[in-house]
Amino acid sequence: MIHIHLYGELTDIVGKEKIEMSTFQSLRKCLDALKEEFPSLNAKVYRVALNNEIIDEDVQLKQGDIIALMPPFAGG
Amino acid sequence: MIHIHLYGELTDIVGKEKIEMSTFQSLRKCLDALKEEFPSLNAKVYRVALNNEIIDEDVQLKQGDIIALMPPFAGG
Amino acid sequence: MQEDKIMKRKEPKNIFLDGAISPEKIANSIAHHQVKTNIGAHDIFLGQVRADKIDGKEVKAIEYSANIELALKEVHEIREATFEKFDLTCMHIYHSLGKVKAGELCLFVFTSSAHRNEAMEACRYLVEEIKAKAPIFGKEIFLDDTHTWKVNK
Amino acid sequence: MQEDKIMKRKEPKNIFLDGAISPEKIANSIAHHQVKTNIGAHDIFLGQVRADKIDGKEVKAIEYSANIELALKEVHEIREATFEKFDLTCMHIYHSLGKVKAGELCLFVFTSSAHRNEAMEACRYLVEEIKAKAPIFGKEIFLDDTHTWKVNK
Repeated sequence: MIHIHLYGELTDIVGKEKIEMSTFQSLRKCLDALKEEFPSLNAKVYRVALNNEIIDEDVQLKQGDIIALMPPFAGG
Repeated sequence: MIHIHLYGELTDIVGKEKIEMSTFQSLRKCLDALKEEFPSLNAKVYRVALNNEIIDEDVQLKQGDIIALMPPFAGG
Repeated sequence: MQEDKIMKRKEPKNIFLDGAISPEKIANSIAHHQVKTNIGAHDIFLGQVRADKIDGKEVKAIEYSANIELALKEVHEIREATFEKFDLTCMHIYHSLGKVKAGELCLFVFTSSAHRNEAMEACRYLVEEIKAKAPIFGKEIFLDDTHTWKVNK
Repeated sequence: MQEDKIMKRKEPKNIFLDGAISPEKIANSIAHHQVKTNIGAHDIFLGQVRADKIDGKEVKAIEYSANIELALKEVHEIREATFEKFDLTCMHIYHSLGKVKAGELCLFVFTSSAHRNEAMEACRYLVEEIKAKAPIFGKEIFLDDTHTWKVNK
């Protein structure tokens, strides 16, 4: 299982803060599967962190990985 | 009479915060008379205010004028 | 003392507080610095929740949430970088989680140095870095209990 | 409200306090701004008396004095210019007169605005202007009760 943690506005779209995905050949494939399930995600801007590291490129996933999807930061 | 108000380090030199001078043809002449009385003033940097206005040039003085001699500001 | 300082810097400190930051907390924090007589200047930045009007609806509170673990890691790195860049005696950073009402404080950044330039430059740098890099999110709750999501300018 | 603000700006406000500025005063001042829900950012600068060592002697306190009337006039002008230059909700300036011990606070500058940039730029501007233009003097008193005169860098 891959754990997806959602933040901010994205929790409104997905309806919860954490979901699990079984697709984990690669980060991109996993996110594509998520967007197929929640098409509104396609219109959203977000940053991705894999196991607490912000990540830009595609990588292979492994069992238990945690992917965080974070909309623009709004601290302060 | 011309009232001279001294501030900061200059009070150490003159020994008090306020003195009066009877020389008042002009600001420069008044200050020259003061420096004659307190020669240590010659080595000091200070700004001059006449009746609460910072002043750079020489002007005529009149009875009751207040001259403030202020060493470099050290607020904060 | 120096060793103590280095050790303290190594583990990420918590920055998150539940709810609004009180003026008393700020006063206490200031008072704690009065024993440090090498400090000449403090700069304090405070973020306060605005009752913004958005499409005719007024914000009554912001409910803050965060990717806490990543935020603490990012803020730790920001802290280290700030200590490298500026000659500071100390710095303190606090951010609210949960609901903060309009008019209440949600961010408290506090820098101290021997001289004003370092304290003020560092405070500015910290605020900008925290806003840009800390994954914190704000749900703006309107008077009618609907909501939108805060976007930083 | 607007008229009230304009009138307030016209007469020079007192900025001088007898002795050190207390952290409680700062907390009270912050708390008073919580009703102003158009504020999003505060910046506070605090000057603290350092126990500087000068020729082997340690400063235990600074005794502040000022050309009060001229200082209030200058600060009034600085205040007006700052309101012109920056979009501020409010600003507060306090400086100590008399003795302030090492570790205690002698200057409190407080700016508030809808957004951080204005609050922080204005605070910086105010501090620099006050240091440059307000005729305030500091007698640095050493532990042995001799003294020297503070010079700003």
